[in-house]
Amino acid sequence: MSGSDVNINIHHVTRVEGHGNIVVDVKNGELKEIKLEIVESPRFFEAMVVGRRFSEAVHITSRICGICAVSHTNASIKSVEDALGIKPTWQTETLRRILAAAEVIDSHALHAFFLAAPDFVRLPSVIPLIGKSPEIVKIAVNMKKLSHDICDVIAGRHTHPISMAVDGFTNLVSEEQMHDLQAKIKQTLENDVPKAVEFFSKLKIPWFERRTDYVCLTHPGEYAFYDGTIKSSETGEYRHRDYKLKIAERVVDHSTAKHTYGPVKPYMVGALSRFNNNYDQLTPQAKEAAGELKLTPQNHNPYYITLAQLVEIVHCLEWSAGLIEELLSRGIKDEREERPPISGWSVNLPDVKKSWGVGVTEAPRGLLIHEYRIDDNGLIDSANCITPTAQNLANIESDMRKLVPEIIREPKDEIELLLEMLVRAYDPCISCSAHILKVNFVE
Amino acid sequence: MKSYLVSKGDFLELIDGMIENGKEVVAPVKQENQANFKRIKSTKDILWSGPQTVISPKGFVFPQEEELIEYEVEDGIWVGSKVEAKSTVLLGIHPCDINGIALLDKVFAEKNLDENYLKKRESATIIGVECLTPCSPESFCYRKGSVLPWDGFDLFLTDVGDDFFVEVGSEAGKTLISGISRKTIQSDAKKLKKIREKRDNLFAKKQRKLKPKLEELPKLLKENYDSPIWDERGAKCFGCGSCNMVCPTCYCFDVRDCVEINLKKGSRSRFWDGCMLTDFTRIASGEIFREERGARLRHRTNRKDFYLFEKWGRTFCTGCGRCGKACLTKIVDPLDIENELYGRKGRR
Amino acid sequence: MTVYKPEIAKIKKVEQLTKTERLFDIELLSGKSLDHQPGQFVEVYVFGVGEAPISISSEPSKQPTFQLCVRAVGNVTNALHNKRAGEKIGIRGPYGKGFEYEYFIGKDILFIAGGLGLAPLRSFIRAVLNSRGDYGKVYILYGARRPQELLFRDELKEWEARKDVEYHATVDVGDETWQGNVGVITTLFPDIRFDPRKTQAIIIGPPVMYRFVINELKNRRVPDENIWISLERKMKCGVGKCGHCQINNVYVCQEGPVFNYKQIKSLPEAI
Amino acid sequence: MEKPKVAFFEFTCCEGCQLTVLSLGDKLLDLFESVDVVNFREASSYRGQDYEIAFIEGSISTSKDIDRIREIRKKAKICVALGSCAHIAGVNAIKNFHNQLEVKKRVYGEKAWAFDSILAQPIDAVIKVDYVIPGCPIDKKEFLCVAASISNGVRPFIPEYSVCVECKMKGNVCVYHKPNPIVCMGPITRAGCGAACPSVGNACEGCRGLVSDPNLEAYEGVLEEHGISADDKMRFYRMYNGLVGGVK
Ligand SMILES: Cc1cc2nc3c(=O)[nH]c(=O)nc-3n(C[C@H](O)[C@H](O)[C@H](O)COP(=O)(O)OP(=O)(O)OC[C@H]3O[C@@H](n4cnc5c(N)ncnc54)[C@H](O)[C@@H]3O)c2cc1C
Ligand code: SF4
Ligand code: SF4
Ligand code: SF4
Repeated sequence: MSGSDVNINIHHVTRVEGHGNIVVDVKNGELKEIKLEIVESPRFFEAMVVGRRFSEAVHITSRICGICAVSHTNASIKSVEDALGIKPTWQTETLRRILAAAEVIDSHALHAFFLAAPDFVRLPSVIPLIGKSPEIVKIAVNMKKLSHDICDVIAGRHTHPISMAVDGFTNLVSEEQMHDLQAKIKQTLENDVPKAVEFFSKLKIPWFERRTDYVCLTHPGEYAFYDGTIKSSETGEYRHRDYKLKIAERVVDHSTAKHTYGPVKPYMVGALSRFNNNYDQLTPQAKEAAGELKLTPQNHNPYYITLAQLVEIVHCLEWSAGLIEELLSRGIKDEREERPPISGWSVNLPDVKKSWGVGVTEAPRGLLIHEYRIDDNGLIDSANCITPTAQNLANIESDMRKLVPEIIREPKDEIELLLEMLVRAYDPCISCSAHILKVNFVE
Repeated sequence: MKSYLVSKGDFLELIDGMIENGKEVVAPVKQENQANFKRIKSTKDILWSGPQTVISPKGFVFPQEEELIEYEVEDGIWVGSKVEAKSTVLLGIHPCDINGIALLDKVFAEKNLDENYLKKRESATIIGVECLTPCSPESFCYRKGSVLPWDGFDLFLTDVGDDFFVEVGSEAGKTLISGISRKTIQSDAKKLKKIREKRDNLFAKKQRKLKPKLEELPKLLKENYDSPIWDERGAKCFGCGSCNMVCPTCYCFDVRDCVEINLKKGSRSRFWDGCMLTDFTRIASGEIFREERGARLRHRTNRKDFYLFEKWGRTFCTGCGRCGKACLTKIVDPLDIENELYGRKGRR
Repeated sequence: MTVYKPEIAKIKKVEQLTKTERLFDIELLSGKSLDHQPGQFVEVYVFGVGEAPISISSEPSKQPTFQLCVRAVGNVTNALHNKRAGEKIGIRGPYGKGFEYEYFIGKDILFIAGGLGLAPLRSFIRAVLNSRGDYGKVYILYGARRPQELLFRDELKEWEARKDVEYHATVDVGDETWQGNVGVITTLFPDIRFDPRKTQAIIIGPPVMYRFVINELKNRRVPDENIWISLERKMKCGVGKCGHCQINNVYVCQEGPVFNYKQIKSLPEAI
Repeated sequence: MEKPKVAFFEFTCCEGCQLTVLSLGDKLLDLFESVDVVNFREASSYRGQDYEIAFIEGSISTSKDIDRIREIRKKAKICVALGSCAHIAGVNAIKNFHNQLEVKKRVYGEKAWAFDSILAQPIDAVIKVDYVIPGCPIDKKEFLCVAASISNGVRPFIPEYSVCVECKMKGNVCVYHKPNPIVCMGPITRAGCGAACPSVGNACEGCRGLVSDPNLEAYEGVLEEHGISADDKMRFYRMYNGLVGGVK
């Protein structure tokens, strides 16, 4: 029906991290305005780390986000190590990879089961879902518990990991603990994964397509989460230190989160980008799950992000089981005496020269970049941090711009639901994105 | 009691066999640059000498947190006392800690029997080991007459080369080694005596001296009740309680309830507490009976070497030195305090 | 059954005495009598909340019921105030040393109670009044902050009316209804005459009260061994283990709460 | 017995404390069964306005926050500060010690003026807070105990003693005593976390706030002894305890 007016204002989108509003204004059938307002209070992390010693940034920037704290920690540490020219040991990096995998499992399980799934069965939250599909909720609880167990053992806890430090860990895991974790992971793969895949394969996913630029890390040896070079499906690969040539941040009026643009246009990061770009490197069981979910590479429907997350859960389970296997076969060593981890408040810190570094990693929601400049006293004199949700915001708005005309004939609450579901599909971590750091570097 | 000789190999084999059969064996193992008591998988893990454990083994008979009662309140009320004890071997326990446990034995068996402690204690087999070198610069067990156990062990081992010289402290201990032991003869006793003489000399040389006589400590502390030393040292005290937690003879506890979120089930547990902590004596009206940290330090010291010493006829500080190490502001060490009091007094 | 397990008891009756104090009639489900001495206390357990030491307010008896007078000040005591007749609580005890009343037989007794101190003292007062003939002269001095805060008002009237008891009360702050003495408890002393050597003075009240009252008694030449007090300390176990109630070398829950002044005079931490 | 009605709200923070609640595992299901969660934006679209207990996460850091939290206080019988940000302003307060305009400019450049931001404050700077669950993030076990106590009508137990107590109970080697020592705020920080950080070899950074009577003078003596400069010391305090009285 052309000529209609639609006015949508969804205040504080629920079941996402942080505060965001969706505003749609259609006058006489013509789209006047569409935006995703980010109203989260700004937090100024980039400014907060200025004047801090390089080793202290980790525990501050971890507090950017409660859900992807491991990823922020990894990015922060990697940025410092990049600046200082430190190459951590294989054991350290393997443990970090396992933690990254655990975080993906936790975050995706939270999103797919607790936050997104209720939409598909038209429930307001996971609480009534407990009564309706107790088994599914239980699976999510198990998966979350598993990933928390992994993080507890390796890093002390999941939200704001403790023992991860520059060049190592301040604690030492035992082989017994790792054996236990491995057994639990295998159980989950065996018992929970098939049921979860079956549940999601039956959900009806809204149909909508918009091809965009898919951006993520890529690594020759693995489906990249922890490390790699940045890959754009449209413009190719580039080194982490060159990110600024490709990504531009822009402050927009309606958002306390800055928007980012690729060299040409908005782009997407996160599970679907990784899936599209790195499909070949998924583990066998993950590929199998993708098959069952009818998810094939070069998928352009953002509502499918949730399914790509499920595939990644399976991948991360299998991947981390493999990593633990390798860790155990090499034997776990106490490396702390020889290579003392540089924790924030170490009494003896190494001398540092003026330097800069960039740390990139894949958070559950996509590419995460930390960049620090360190002065001659070892103090940080500027920082930049680009979170995945910030990178997705412009892309979400582009999706909405294409979607609204397609569904304009639907009843208003259906439009609202589809828009909310679209935003939720990106699993935006708004608390994260509002902590965006500096635009201009002090050059 | 009698003494025996057991070859080290036989003894370790015996223990490993017990572990294999599922017996819980706890012993000191290395933990970074110190040590701790842990359940071991093999006697290879045991740290026979070397750095001292951070805390004493008292937690195995008097746990950090222990449920005393549990209850349910669904249609009617049900309360049950909870006494858990699992048969455990505490192996490689140093004399200072054996003596610590021996003191706790007295306290918990006094008048109102504390079955939670006593049952755990009965289920524990204590196999001590003699220290032939001081375990830390802070320890002063020799000065407290605590280089040998007073009581409270089942077996006590001394390394005499290829064998352990084993003193038997209980029937259970005797039975344990009955298959592998042989009676000692005079030359063995002589050998032991020599080793101990050497040990005494070494400890006398290495450990800090206690200037007042051991048996005069109660009197010294009594006379110095109002000494300024308490406030001087108290000014530097955090009231952090580390000194209480690490001590083998501190046994004060708090009791708290914990209910499940559904409010139907709950339990009441005890937790280690310490007289150095601010709220230790605070009552509902807000009054704190030992408000000054100096007064708390005095109370702690007096408990060790005055009140309980007088009451039980034995020092309640076995000289393990843990509190002196744990205290970051270096004020709590009883030997230090007593020497300072002694120096200020009389010999002025 | 360990020393830490409470016996289940039932609240039979609850009576509001003042704004903050309630009197509970309690009966052990086992039907046994508590068999206590005046001055002893029990550990009262409110399920899911915790325990508090509370003095037994009723006189010793062979009956299964006893009374506790409780002021609501914190978690346990507030929770107790929320309980109604018929509800169940836990009881451990009786604990501590109370007054051995054989010792007091034939002697003159001067009871001095401040505020909530009357709760434990009442147990002894009632025991004495029940066999009044066994004792010499009996004096009761009682002080509260305000008239509304006086406990057991009906009983106070009885005591006042009795010829064989010399009863005096005072409040710190009076009001229009109050016709008695106004002032702290020591202001009652000039009114009474007693023979210091024959009189046993028994004081229970807030910690601050002890020093002044003992001073007054000393002025009247009451020997130390004729003075008795009951001390309050934080308690967690009631059985001489947890360490909280220790005053120098003395565990209040074991050697107290009732002490002879001579015994604790030498304890710097006592008063 | 009627189930208590519970709501969760967040102000400036990382929402890690609410996530900790969502990560309670089996206990989460018990919680949902035992209380009536009427408002939990992070987990539910339902937004009930009728609640008794409000768990409030995050600091006050914009002028709009002030009005919003006052509204919450009006509706709730009991307000609980959830986590460091609400309790002591958490890491948010780090920015308080920078030049405020500079801070905004660093992040938002020329458009800095458009962003509403005031000094970060703990919520008790604006409303009366009944109870606090300290920590960054909160401890799961402690949250459950406190939640149970509150629904039981009991003042929850939050330790008054220091982190050293729990650290020692665990038998940890003190980080000051390690071959590569780390300075630790344990002796003056309120316990309840089970000494989470020192137990995995790192420093206590004071996220639970200081004990009620911290001996700062003695503490600074220890820092000095370990060669910690005055600047280092201030940064250390200003991880979490920059706003605490007595810290100079
Ligand atoms: C021997 C003795 C007799 C007592 N008799 C009475 C009485 O008859 N009536 C009465 O109303 N009160 C009496 N009290 C005081 C009463 O025990 C406290 O008011 C009560 O413990 C406060 O507990 P709560 O849980 O309500 O307060 P909270 O402040 O929540 O206290 C927590 C816990 O600390 C301990 N504690 C706190 N204050 C005290 C205290 N004053 N004494 C001992 N332990 C404390 C208790 O274990 C208590 O459960 C007596 C105390 C003692 C030692
Ligand atoms: S007081 Fe100190 S030295 Fe003595 S036994 Fe206790 S911890 Fe050891
Ligand atoms: S004496 Fe030392 S260890 Fe003991 S409480 Fe005081 S500061 Fe802590
Ligand atoms: S590591 Fe920290 S918390 Fe633990 S004992 Fe040492 S100072 Fe205390």
